[in-house]
Amino acid sequence: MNKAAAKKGKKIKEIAIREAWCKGCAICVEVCPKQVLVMDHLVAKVANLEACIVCGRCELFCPDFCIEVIPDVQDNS
Amino acid sequence: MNKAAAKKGKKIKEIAIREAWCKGCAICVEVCPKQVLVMDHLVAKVANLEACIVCGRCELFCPDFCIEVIPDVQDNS
Amino acid sequence: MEPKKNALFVQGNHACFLGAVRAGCQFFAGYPITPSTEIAELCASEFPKMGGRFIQMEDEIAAMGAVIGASLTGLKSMTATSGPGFSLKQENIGFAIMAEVPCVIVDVQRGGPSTGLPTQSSQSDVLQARWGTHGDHEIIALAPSTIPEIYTATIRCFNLAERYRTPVILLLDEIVGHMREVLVEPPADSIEIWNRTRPTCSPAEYLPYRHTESGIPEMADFGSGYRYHVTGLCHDETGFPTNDPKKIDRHVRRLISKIGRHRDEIIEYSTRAIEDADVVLVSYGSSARSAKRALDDARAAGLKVGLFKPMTIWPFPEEALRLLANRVRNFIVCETNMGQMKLEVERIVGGKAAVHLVNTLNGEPITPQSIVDRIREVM
Amino acid sequence: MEPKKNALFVQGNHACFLGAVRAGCQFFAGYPITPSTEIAELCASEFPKMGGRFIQMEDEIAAMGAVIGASLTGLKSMTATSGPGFSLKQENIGFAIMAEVPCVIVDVQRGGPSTGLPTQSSQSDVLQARWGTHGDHEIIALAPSTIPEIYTATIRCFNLAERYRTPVILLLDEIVGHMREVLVEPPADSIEIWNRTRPTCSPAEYLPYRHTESGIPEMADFGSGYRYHVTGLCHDETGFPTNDPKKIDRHVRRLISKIGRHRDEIIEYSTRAIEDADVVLVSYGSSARSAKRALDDARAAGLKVGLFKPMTIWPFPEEALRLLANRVRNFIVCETNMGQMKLEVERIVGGKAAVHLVNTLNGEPITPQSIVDRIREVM
Amino acid sequence: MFNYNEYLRNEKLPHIWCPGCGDGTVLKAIIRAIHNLQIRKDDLVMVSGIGCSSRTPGYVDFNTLHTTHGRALAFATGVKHAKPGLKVLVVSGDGDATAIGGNHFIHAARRNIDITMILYNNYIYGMTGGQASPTTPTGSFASTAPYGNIDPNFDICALAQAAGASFVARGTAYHAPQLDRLIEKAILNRGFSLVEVMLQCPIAYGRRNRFKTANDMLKWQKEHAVSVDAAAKMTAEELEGKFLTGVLFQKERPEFTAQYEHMIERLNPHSEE
Amino acid sequence: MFNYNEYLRNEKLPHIWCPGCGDGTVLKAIIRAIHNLQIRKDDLVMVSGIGCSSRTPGYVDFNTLHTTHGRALAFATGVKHAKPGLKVLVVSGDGDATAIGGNHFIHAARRNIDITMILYNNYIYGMTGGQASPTTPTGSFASTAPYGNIDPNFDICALAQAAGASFVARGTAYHAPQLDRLIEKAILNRGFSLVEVMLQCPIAYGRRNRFKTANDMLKWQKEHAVSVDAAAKMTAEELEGKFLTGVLFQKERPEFTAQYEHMIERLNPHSEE
Amino acid sequence: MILAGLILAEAAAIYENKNATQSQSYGPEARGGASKSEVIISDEDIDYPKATNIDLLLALTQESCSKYAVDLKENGILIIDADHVKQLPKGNYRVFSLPILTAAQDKVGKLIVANIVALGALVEISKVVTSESIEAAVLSRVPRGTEELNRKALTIGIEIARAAL
Amino acid sequence: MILAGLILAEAAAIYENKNATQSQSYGPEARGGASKSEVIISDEDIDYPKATNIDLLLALTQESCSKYAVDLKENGILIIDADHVKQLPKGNYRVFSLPILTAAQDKVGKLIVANIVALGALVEISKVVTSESIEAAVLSRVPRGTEELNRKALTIGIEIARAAL
Ligand SMILES: Cc1ncc(C[n+]2csc(CCOP(=O)(O)OP(=O)(O)O)c2C)c(N)n1
Ligand SMILES: Cc1ncc(C[n+]2csc(CCOP(=O)(O)OP(=O)(O)O)c2C)c(N)n1
Ligand code: SF4
Ligand code: SF4
Ligand code: SF4
Ligand code: SF4
Ligand code: SF4
Ligand code: SF4
Ligand SMILES: [Mg+2]
Ligand SMILES: [Mg+2]
Repeated sequence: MNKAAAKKGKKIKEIAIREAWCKGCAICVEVCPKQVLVMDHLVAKVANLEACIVCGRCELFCPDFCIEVIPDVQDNS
Repeated sequence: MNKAAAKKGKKIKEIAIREAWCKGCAICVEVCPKQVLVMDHLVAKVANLEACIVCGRCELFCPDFCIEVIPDVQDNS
Repeated sequence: MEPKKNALFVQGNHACFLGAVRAGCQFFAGYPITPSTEIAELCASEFPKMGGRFIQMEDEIAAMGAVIGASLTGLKSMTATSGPGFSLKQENIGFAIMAEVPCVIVDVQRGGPSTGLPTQSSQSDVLQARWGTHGDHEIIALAPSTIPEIYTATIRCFNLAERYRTPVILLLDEIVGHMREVLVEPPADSIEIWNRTRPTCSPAEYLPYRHTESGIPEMADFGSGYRYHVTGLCHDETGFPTNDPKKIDRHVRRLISKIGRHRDEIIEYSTRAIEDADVVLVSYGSSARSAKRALDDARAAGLKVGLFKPMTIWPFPEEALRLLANRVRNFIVCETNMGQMKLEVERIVGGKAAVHLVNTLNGEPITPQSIVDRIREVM
Repeated sequence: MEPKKNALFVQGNHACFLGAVRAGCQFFAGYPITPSTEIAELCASEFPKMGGRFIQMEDEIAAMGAVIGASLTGLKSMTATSGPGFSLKQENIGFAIMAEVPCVIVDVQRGGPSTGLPTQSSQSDVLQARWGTHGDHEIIALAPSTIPEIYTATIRCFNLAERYRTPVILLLDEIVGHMREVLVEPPADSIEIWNRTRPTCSPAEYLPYRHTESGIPEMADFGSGYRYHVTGLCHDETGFPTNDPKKIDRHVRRLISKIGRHRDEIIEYSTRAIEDADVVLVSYGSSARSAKRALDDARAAGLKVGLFKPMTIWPFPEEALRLLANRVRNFIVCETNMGQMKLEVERIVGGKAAVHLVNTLNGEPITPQSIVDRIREVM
Repeated sequence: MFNYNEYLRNEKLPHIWCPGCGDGTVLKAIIRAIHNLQIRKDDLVMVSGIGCSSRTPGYVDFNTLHTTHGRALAFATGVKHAKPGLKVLVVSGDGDATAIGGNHFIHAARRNIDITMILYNNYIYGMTGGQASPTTPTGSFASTAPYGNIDPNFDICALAQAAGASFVARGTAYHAPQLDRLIEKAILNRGFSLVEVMLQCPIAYGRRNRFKTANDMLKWQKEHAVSVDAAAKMTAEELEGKFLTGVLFQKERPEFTAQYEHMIERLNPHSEE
Repeated sequence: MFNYNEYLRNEKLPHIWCPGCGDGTVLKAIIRAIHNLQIRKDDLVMVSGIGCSSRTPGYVDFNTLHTTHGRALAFATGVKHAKPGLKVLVVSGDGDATAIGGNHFIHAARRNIDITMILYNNYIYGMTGGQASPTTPTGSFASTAPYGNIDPNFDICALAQAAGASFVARGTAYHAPQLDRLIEKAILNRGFSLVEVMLQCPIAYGRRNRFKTANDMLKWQKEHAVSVDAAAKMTAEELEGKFLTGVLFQKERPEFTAQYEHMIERLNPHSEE
Repeated sequence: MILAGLILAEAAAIYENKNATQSQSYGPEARGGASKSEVIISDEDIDYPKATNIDLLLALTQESCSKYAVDLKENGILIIDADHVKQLPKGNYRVFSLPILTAAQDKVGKLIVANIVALGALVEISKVVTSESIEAAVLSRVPRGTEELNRKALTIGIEIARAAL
Repeated sequence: MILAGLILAEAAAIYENKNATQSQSYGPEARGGASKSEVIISDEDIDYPKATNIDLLLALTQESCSKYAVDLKENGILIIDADHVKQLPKGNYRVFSLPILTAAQDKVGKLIVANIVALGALVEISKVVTSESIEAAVLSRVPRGTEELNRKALTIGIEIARAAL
């Protein structure tokens, strides 16, 4: 999915967090414009998936390759 | 003798050339504004002392510490 | 609670720093490298409080250069590094040898070659310490095993550097550099401090590289009125370069013999239980700890084992070991390298006894058990 | 006038260049230093005509780095220097050893330590060549004596580097580097050229530091489809760093044993008149010229003298010399240093014979007469 | 949204960097740039020295070379000169590149050899635990500057430009979204290209300098970075204490390996026949 | 007219420099500057590396230190830091200072340590017989650039300034009469000061580059040097191919050893009692 | 945990005149934190500085517990954090599972003093040094101004250990 | 003079199949010029590359004559420049004082070919190689375009030597 698509109000399907690699830095929590993520026992967790605007910032900023933003791709895309 | 004095039209007494150290580069010959010096068998020589204006260039430029410009110092100086 | 008097519980690197201060060191230039960095960090924080000077240079080459420059002004100076940095310093160490500038270089050894094992231990720079710089030269190097020994050996490095106008190498290793033990600093007046001999003649008479009786010329501080020339080129007694083969010969031979002639004063070693020993362990630095433990275990099991432990590894206590070889049939060199000192021991023993090796190459210390096993094998 | 066929009258440094070209060298990175500079100058002028690449780097450290980088792309690569530069290259030589990158380092020795005698000769980097870099390692070093030998030895350095994936050192000295003699280049097909073994497996299967039977892993060129990792840290067969003591041990031991196991193929030496010799001269490089002349003079005077001349000085032809020591009572090592190789000879001879030294330390070659004098003394 | 896996040596992850360390963020930007430029993995050589940042090559599936401290550019010069068809990327830390490696840095720039250098500037020696580097700000704390650093620090970009680099840019970890574009431009420039990235080392630098978290450090980056465009409209006073980001300098200049090829052609005029 | 003898080690003369070499001219300017500033010979330390120019200290009656190639500034830093009361002068060649010694050069400049550096730029490695240096002009000939140098060359003054030097000046051997004044100013500046002197090496450089005599090379200097003042009135076109002379840059900045002393005072506030 | 090991060894060496050494293992370089701190306390000379057959292991994370438990001797003491170490290593040990981190956070109020809480517990269980010695050692090592906090942490540690004994 | 020595040795080695070596001594570094060129020509193997008991010394300056004459053997040949070497060394030598530099300047027209003039004289006096060999060797070493000049220099050298024989 390219950036343009992301901007076109795509819907989120999943924020996949690879917990085993997460080092708990909380950067993703800070950069998310919609407070979708929270820290829970030193690991990032999705708290409010609905609010996600698929901006991709959490994925982009996570230094540990833990987050994958998976948009809800329509069949006709 | 300081530079100011040199400029005051001082007269030359001697251009002392330490021949043993002269390497024959001919720089002194070139920088002398009055053609006082010449090369002779790969060594600098004074050819025309009278023309000297005591400008000090030959001494200043000789890379080999061979030349000493000795002005004719009046007793009352 | 009454704490033990004057007792400090410190790392080997810290003991090295304390020894340097005690010896009168006032200048440190370095470049960080594991596992030596604590020495630099201590100098950075403590020197300014004591009027000493610390500087972190752009690399190890520069650090070595700065140390030499500082020593020429009269300050006792040191640097500390580990293998990769020690390699880089070699050219300037050679300069210090040639120009006879006292200074101390600490090499806290880690696994090599190359970047190797930055946080693990080894003793694999032992022959580099001897031969790392190009050209003929002698060197003094010490290899202590305990925290108190590190303290004393550091002082001794400065003393030897000053007395012999030469760089001296303190070879630690990651184990003794990083482990902590109790150090009780001895009272100040119990420690002898040697200083370089400064000229007493007039500046006009001063010959900075004079062939004195002892072989060691007097050394003037830059800025003290004795203007002289220092160069890494072969030079004569005046310090100026020469191409005269006779003068060169005399100069190089003096440089080499000034150490050789004073071996007795320089060399230090200790022995344990060698009187009746059938097998003698030869070990130094952290490995000597394993060897001592193995010795005690072996003795407890009734095996007649002794320990020969050089403190000065260069020059090696050659005479003493050779004497021992007249009687002892088996030597076991214990060291965490491929057998570098074993080569020297073989040479000295000269076929009179068998020389064995117990070693590790992977950053781990030698276990006392592996030494005991080997003792049983050779007995 | 019919000139001698294919005969060139060239300097040793020139012969080294020609040998390198013959061996297939295509990359030179260096930094000028007397008395090695002619090698760089020849590469600068000739390589571009032959598609090879020359670069003058900012210093010797960089030159050594560039040589390793170039070799990783598959080009046979070399550098040339003298003592001070050789000291500076040591850290990166260690990298080449650790990462197993073939390359050739020429050290044209001059007087040391430090800047020493830039335009005069010595053999005082012999032990530095062996132990100059930190950490445990083996090394291969050759020390030819004549211009034709330099040519052949240079080719052999490349061959050994390629076959054993290791840096190889060519130790020349100012005398053989700068003197001129006739060199007759042998026909191309008479010279064996060895190339590194490249992988034949698929990239997915490739293990760049595989423990092969020979001990030498296959080496892929950067950019050839085999993407792998090269590091100076201790690593496992995949090339990635490891802290596993077992893997480290295996790796370091392989690095060391890959040379040791192939000593027979690596070692080269020659002898002259040793069959009935009472005294055997041990000499190499330019000093071996003096030794040979002394031998002939001594034989002419009826003295039973032989010569043992290692071409590979590291590893030293230990077995051969030890055998000889069973019979010969006196060895005289002839070298222009303080007796560096003498130490090794003493170790090998192991007390079975006396080991003497004839040397110079002032940049001058050893006179044959001084050797003959010594022969008479020991006989 | 972006598939990094294709470029990663996944079995080597998680990486050794500390929680919140910016090194991972830069690595991601590099991967995106390479992906966007569609460079073949086989054609790319990534070279580094020693340091936390210099561990980067271990994680990416290229030809990777982890050299000695400070010498990455020297090795890289050998690689590039020997096989000019390869793309050569150097990753380095502030200490690696400008302390021990400073000489190779200015000389690679002088030669204008076609190498792209990504310089991870975290103002500290991370790997060895927090000693001052040539970029540690004056007054900051480090283990070898326990009373505040008295050394002035380099303006690395200015240095590169003065030495001869043909492309000089600066980014930050906070500006990660723009970082891939900067790196792309650097790679596209034929010559020596520098991208200095200001990034957070929360452990060795942050803890000593009153930054409680990585996020605090990212915030600092945000507040102190000014893009060249924005800077053009600001006064010197307003710019006091800030640093510029974006492409700071670009100038076409002959590239070293190309010049060498020309020389070869000049000397062998008929080599094509 | 000027008594150099007082400062010379006369028994070491004649010096080893070739006929017409500019090194002697620079040495004379240094002596005049020191004389004019009335610096005590005991208080001055002159440090050099290796090269023809680096032989300078052997001829002068100061505390003199002839170090290893490229490392003069490192040794000098030790001298100055250990005994800040000493005046420290470094003399160095273009190769010594900017090839192998480039790193120490930029770091001494960065620290702004109070050292005056006189850099003899003869565009070549003189001592080793004429190899290209980082200042050999592109296209010029050298023994390692037999087909014309393809390397670009450093603008040393620009580099020093970018690295942090607080005083940067350039002179020439031809402008010997002005050289002492430049050196005086450099010495008076408290901080790292550079005087680059463009000078002739008729043997290793001149012979290869169509300069028949030292005088031809002096003439070249005369024709290509433009003083900063004159340059201010010239167009970019007119300045093409010329180089500037005079004080190119000067800015007051904290000096390293002074900063260290302040730190010591700060930590030992009552040390005077 | 390096600090805790250091303080323990110091308590023995300086305040009880025993022989003690402390050493540590690092990761790939000297950064963040060393991974293991080893303390040997003995009445005899300590030559070999590595602990081989260890009497007591304190592990606050699962990783360190799994990695180092192999060196613990039969019937040795294993002190673990109750919340972070869930999986017990195989072997015959005297296990003390204590809420060390939680106690540090909740009862002392600062997570970073967990190591001092652990130290209190360790001393209480092992009696390797007296509580007076350990307190003196702690107070001599912690930053000025944090003495009270650390004293409290030590006490809490002793308490939670007592509760488990 | 290095070039002259080199050419001489080459003439012997390449054109006459003799054994020959050439070596040189330098000043403090490799700059300007080396100060001494040594040639050994022999029918046997040449091992020791330094000339000790020399047969012939060619010295164009007073300095080199004074410095190196000590190594000349009894009755050895000493060829000197008539204008530049005024002071003869003590010893029993066959001295040839020839106007080499003047001849180069006046008769050939270029001072820089003085070494080739000297070479011609040397060969003529010593007969160490044939005049054909030396000519071939000279022509193979000198820059293209200067062949005639050098041939002439050689001839002049031979002539001035003949005049002195
Ligand atoms: C020759 C040498 N000297 C010193 C070191 C130790 N060392 C390793 S990394 C490093 C500094 C790392 O700092 P930087 O380059 O800024 O990288 P960072 O860790 O901050 O990313 C040092 C000094 C070494 N490995 N080799
Ligand atoms: C480590 C080392 N590398 C190389 C050399 C050889 N070397 C001596 S002087 C010199 C270059 C001199 O050039 P420059 O600094 O410009 O001085 P110049 O002779 O031109 O005055 C070189 C490469 C050396 N002495 N040491
Ligand atoms: S994609 Fe954007 S909105 Fe969604 S969780 Fe990530 S940062 Fe938040
Ligand atoms: S940014 Fe990554 S590592 Fe950091 S908390 Fe979020 S998921 Fe974990
Ligand atoms: S002082 Fe001036 S005029 Fe007199 S000789 Fe010298 S240069 Fe010529
Ligand atoms: S300038 Fe000096 S060295 Fe040159 S010719 Fe004149 S006197 Fe002689
Ligand atoms: S020490 Fe700093 S730079 Fe290194 S990994 Fe940790 S946070 Fe990153
Ligand atoms: S080689 Fe050049 S720089 Fe060196 S002394 Fe001769 S002319 Fe001067
Ligand atoms: Mg950093
Ligand atoms: Mg120069």
